[in-house]
Amino acid sequence: MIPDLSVKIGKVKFSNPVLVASGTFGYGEEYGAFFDLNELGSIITKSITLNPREGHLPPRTCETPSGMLNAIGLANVGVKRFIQEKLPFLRNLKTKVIVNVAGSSIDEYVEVVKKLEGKKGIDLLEINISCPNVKQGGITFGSDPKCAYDCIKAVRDNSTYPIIAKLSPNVADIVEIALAVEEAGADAVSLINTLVGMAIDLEKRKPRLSNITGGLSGPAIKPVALAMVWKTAQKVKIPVIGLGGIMNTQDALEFILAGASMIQVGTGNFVDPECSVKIVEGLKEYCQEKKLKRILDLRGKLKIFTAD
Amino acid sequence: MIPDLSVKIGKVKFSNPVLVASGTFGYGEEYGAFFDLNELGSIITKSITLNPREGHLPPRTCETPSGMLNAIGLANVGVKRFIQEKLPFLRNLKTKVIVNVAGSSIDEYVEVVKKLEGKKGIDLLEINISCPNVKQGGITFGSDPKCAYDCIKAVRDNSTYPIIAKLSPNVADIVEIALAVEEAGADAVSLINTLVGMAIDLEKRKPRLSNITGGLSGPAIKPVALAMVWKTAQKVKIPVIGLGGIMNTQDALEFILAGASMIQVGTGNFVDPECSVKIVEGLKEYCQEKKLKRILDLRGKLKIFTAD
Amino acid sequence: MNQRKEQGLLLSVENLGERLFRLKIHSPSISKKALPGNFCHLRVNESYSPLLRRAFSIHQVETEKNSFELLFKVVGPGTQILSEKKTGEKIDLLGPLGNSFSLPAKDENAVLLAGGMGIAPLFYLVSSLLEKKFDPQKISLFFGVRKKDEYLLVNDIVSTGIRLHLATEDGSSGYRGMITELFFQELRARRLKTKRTRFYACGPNLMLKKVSEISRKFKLDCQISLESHMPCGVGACMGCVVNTVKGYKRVCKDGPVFDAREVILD
Amino acid sequence: MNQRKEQGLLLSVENLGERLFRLKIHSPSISKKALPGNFCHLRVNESYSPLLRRAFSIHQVETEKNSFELLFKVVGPGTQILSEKKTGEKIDLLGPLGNSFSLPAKDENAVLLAGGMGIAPLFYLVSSLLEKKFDPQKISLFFGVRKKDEYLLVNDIVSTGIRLHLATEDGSSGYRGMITELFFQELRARRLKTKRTRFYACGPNLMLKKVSEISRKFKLDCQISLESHMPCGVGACMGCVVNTVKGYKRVCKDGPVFDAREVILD
Ligand SMILES: Cc1cc2nc3c(=O)[nH]c(=O)nc-3n(C[C@H](O)[C@H](O)[C@H](O)COP(=O)(O)OP(=O)(O)OC[C@H]3O[C@@H](n4cnc5c(N)ncnc54)[C@H](O)[C@@H]3O)c2cc1C
Ligand SMILES: Cc1cc2nc3c(=O)[nH]c(=O)nc-3n(C[C@H](O)[C@H](O)[C@H](O)COP(=O)(O)OP(=O)(O)OC[C@H]3O[C@@H](n4cnc5c(N)ncnc54)[C@H](O)[C@@H]3O)c2cc1C
Ligand SMILES: Cc1cc2nc3c(=O)[nH]c(=O)nc-3n(C[C@H](O)[C@H](O)[C@H](O)COP(=O)(O)O)c2cc1C
Ligand SMILES: Cc1cc2nc3c(=O)[nH]c(=O)nc-3n(C[C@H](O)[C@H](O)[C@H](O)COP(=O)(O)O)c2cc1C
Ligand code: FES
Ligand code: FES
Repeated sequence: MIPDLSVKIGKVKFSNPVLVASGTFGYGEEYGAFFDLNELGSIITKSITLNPREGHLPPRTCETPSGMLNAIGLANVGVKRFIQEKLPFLRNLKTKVIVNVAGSSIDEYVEVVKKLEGKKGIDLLEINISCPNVKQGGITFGSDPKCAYDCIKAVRDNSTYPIIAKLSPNVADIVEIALAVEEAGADAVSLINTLVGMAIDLEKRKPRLSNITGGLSGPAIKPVALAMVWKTAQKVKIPVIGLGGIMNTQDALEFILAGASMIQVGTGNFVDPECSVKIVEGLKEYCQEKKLKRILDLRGKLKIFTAD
Repeated sequence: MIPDLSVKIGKVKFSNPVLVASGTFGYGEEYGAFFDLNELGSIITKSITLNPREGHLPPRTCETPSGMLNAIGLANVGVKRFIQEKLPFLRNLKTKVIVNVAGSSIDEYVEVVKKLEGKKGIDLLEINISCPNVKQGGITFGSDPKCAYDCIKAVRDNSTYPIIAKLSPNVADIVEIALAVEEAGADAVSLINTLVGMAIDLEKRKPRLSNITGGLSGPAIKPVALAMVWKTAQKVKIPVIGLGGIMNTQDALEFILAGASMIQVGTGNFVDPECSVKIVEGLKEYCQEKKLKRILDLRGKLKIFTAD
Repeated sequence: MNQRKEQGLLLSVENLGERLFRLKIHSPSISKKALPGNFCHLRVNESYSPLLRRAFSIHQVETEKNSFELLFKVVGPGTQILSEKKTGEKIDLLGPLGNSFSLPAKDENAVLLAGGMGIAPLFYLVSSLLEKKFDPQKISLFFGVRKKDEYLLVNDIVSTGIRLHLATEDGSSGYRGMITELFFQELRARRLKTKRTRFYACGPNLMLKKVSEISRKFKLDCQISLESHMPCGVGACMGCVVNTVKGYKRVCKDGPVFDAREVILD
Repeated sequence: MNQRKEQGLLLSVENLGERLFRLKIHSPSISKKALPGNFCHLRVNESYSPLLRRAFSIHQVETEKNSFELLFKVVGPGTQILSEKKTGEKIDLLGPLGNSFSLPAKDENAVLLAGGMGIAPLFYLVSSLLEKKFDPQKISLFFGVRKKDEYLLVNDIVSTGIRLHLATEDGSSGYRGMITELFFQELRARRLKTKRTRFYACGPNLMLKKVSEISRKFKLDCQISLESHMPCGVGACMGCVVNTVKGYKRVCKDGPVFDAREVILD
């Protein structure tokens, strides 16, 4: 029996729930050398902004215990060159393509989204309202329910693609934000983006990142991500996409148990380029071993009230 | 030359800036078998509540990548037995004693604080407005500037001890809370308490903690703590006490560079019972090696604008 | 007890069977003070994975040689790393920690129940008793494992001359079934004296729960050694508690040895 | 280039001096495809400390034996763990990655500048040239270290017959001072041809910054191999960029070899 790994968001059907997280997989090309990209549920692009961005000064990353910090600064080719130079490659894949969109004003989000509208090869949009590395930008949208609502509503009104709102963990109550974007018409939420963090070079008495602070990702943040996914999945009706420190099939299954319909692999790609496909394979094997017809049968099946 | 490690909070002078974090050092007795407690800047007690608390059902802790989760549930003997049974031991120490106070309403904080007032052997209070494991309680005070203000103000009005407000990292903007408690009369802020997190036992399909979620501590959260200390220290005038993943002298020095006047060792005590005293020693050696007269000369000396 | 930290020196690492290892460690302070039931809390390496210490019962002590032994099973990353240690390496130890078994008087009997790795502290109890010239015929050990290749130290046990009852879950050797079933049968058939007899048990939680029930039912004077996740190991964090009729107790400090009739396991 | 992942087999671990190690690794795919300047990205263990891969230049290749070598210095936890590996262990490798040095034509000269561990990729460049029957007398190597016991492979280098210029910062052997100073003197004194000569450099950032300035000044056709923190190593994360006259470039994918006149180091 081949288990059913498929998942739907809006009207889009994915062959499996394994995605690769924005900013960790470029525009897809690089990892094509390691495995057949069509085996993934979907590829999510680096965040695309209206204009090309050079990004922050190096050093942009450093390692921390079981994690890493990044302050890339949304370096990307801009929406125009994305459509011209990157989309053709993605269009030729059989896997779904999710374009991640970022901006520093609602207008900018809307402009990017309008430019992406109707372009062949795009299946969904992921709206990054949570990047901790853009100063006047994303962070505000992500930490205030009203702003989050406005941003997603504006995007919703200007796009026919299904929309995933990507949420920031740097908030007191992520559920509040999730409910706001659901209300605004998001078809799914993805969480979490990185936690704001910092590292210091004692020898030089300087921050390790030129941007001083950056975003923390990797196994270190998995407990935080799991808690947020669990809380959110109990409150929203739309699918929850879980990410944060997923490195293997076990981690992915834990997120699904906590209520995630899909999962994303971010930092895990760096540690093992084949991490995401191995998880696709691993989920299949798990379903077979546990005689699950569909992976979604496991979703939210965390036992809370039993004695042992 | 013996470097000056002393630090003052309010009128209290500490012989050095190394404290042990609430909840990780019991009421001091246990670690006395490992070293002379008088070598510490101060001991901070487990959070004391009005009534004794049994705490949460086990399992109460689990390990995560470079960190751990705990949901002890503020198990403590209550303020009355604390004064009767625990304070006599602490009173006989030469080191300063900070009593950490928790409650689930402002009234409860005030009642505890009143009971502690004028008791010999207490030098300061640390007000825990941030425990993520108490449901209707702490978390609210810690994540709303108005509540944080009210709570600290009420404590301030009912106590003559210097007050440290212990802040929660589970907020969108910790600086806002720090400013509110400074305004309310806190003599210092300590940050961070634990991040809300969760772990799942895939085999059993159950949360690893009976309380489902718990607080994440240890090296995994150090980048988050450093960022918050750095941001807060730039905005408040009162001393900032930094903690979160401090395991050795290097870590402690990084917090001081980021702006902390003092540091606390929490999870580090578990990994090495001598962690805190080793840091006292390490700070001394560092000052000697770098020819620093006073450890506080290093505070906030992070170089931000230099080219290399 | 003046607890201390010590750098132990690894004298030997033996693989005793599938995933089963025995370490001999040079540690004057632990070997001098350790009593049966005590444990040590050790750091398997200097990295943060794993971060916390791991607890192991004192399994054997050679006071003259300033050394003691641990017996353990590889169940996760910590024990895996420990099993890969080499003779001559240092090990960061806290111990001896916790309380210890209260010993039988000379004219009493001792009945021990070990499930799997539960043999670790009970073996030390046996050898301590024998060293104190306790009559081996007054000691009975019930030892249960899942299948016969999981038996450990049987030769050593037999050569002590104590009474031995073996059980395997799959029946591949000795009684077929849980060791607690065999024990229960013996009790019911009154083949075991319960008066002036001290009972001791160590093993998986499920087994100890059974032992605890039986002890209440038959009013046995029974001590059980518990396990728990132990962040600090010294009584400071309240992380390792077990429920008892007297409220939550710290396994690391109030235990690991508890009166079987008092703990409430689930 | 079809990048691939491979489990390499460690054939030998040699300690070449204080904190200096050489690994020989069996890896058909890397040894078949690696060009001078390429690097591999490897995972030092399966744990999360350290979490990320570490990059090392290909230092030598024995195609017939399907093996290649790395040369490295222990500077932190990753290289520490690597140095403790034992023959027969597996190593999780990505590679060969990055671009490679563009080689001189037969009638050109090659001048190489190595600072410390910068010798690693340049040694492979030398042996590749010699294998292609490049005249050793047309190759000059400027090799600088801090003090003479940091010299590496000098015998191997001398036996190739190439021209060798040595410098130590403390003057304990060869020229006293930075290798770039010696190089600059030779250039200024016109003892080095700059026409029809290809220059190559690898070493610490400060040295490469100097080389870059000199290259601009003397209009040298100079390639330098850079280092950077590399989360992905394959061009996907934009984490490893270096500033150039053409904007930020990825060291892992657009490099690690760059035109010295184009990079802007600070
Ligand atoms: C007082 C005491 C004495 C012990 N004596 C022995 C002994 O003599 N021999 C022996 O083999 N084991 C003993 N244990 C159990 C031993 O501590 C665990 O097997 C070990 O900590 C597992 O570590 P790990 O990293 O290999 O596995 P982990 O990755 O931590 O976990 C593997 C499994 O073991 C469980 N586990 C983790 N820590 C503990 C713990 N402290 N107690 C119980 N289960 C745990 C986990 O929940 C998990 O299911 C003792 C435990 C205690 C508390
Ligand atoms: C393309 C490339 C080729 C390299 N080739 C070699 C080689 O042939 N031989 C060799 O000895 N080293 C080489 N390096 C450097 C090597 O990658 C680092 O020494 C190694 O990653 C340090 O890891 P660590 O865990 O031991 O130290 P860490 O704890 O990571 O760091 C120790 C110090 O090294 C620095 N560092 C960490 N990672 C890097 C990195 N990727 N590049 C530069 N500095 C770093 C840190 O900032 C810190 O100061 C190369 C690096 C790159 C990018
Ligand atoms: C190097 C790097 C770059 C990232 N860039 C983006 C980005 O452009 N847009 C975005 O929404 N998230 C970005 N992220 C966040 C990841 O998509 C993901 O939310 C986060 O890393 C947590 O997942 P992980 O722990 O699996 O990495 C980036 C993360 C990393 C490590
Ligand atoms: C087991 C445990 C119990 C704790 N109990 C308390 C508590 O009672 N009151 C409190 O303010 N903080 C408590 N904390 C939080 C710590 O004081 C500290 O803020 C946190 O662990 C971060 O520091 P660390 O990473 O050094 O452990 C507890 C932490 C742990 C690990
Ligand atoms: S492990 Fe901390 S109290 Fe027992
Ligand atoms: S390391 Fe990721 S782009 Fe170079």
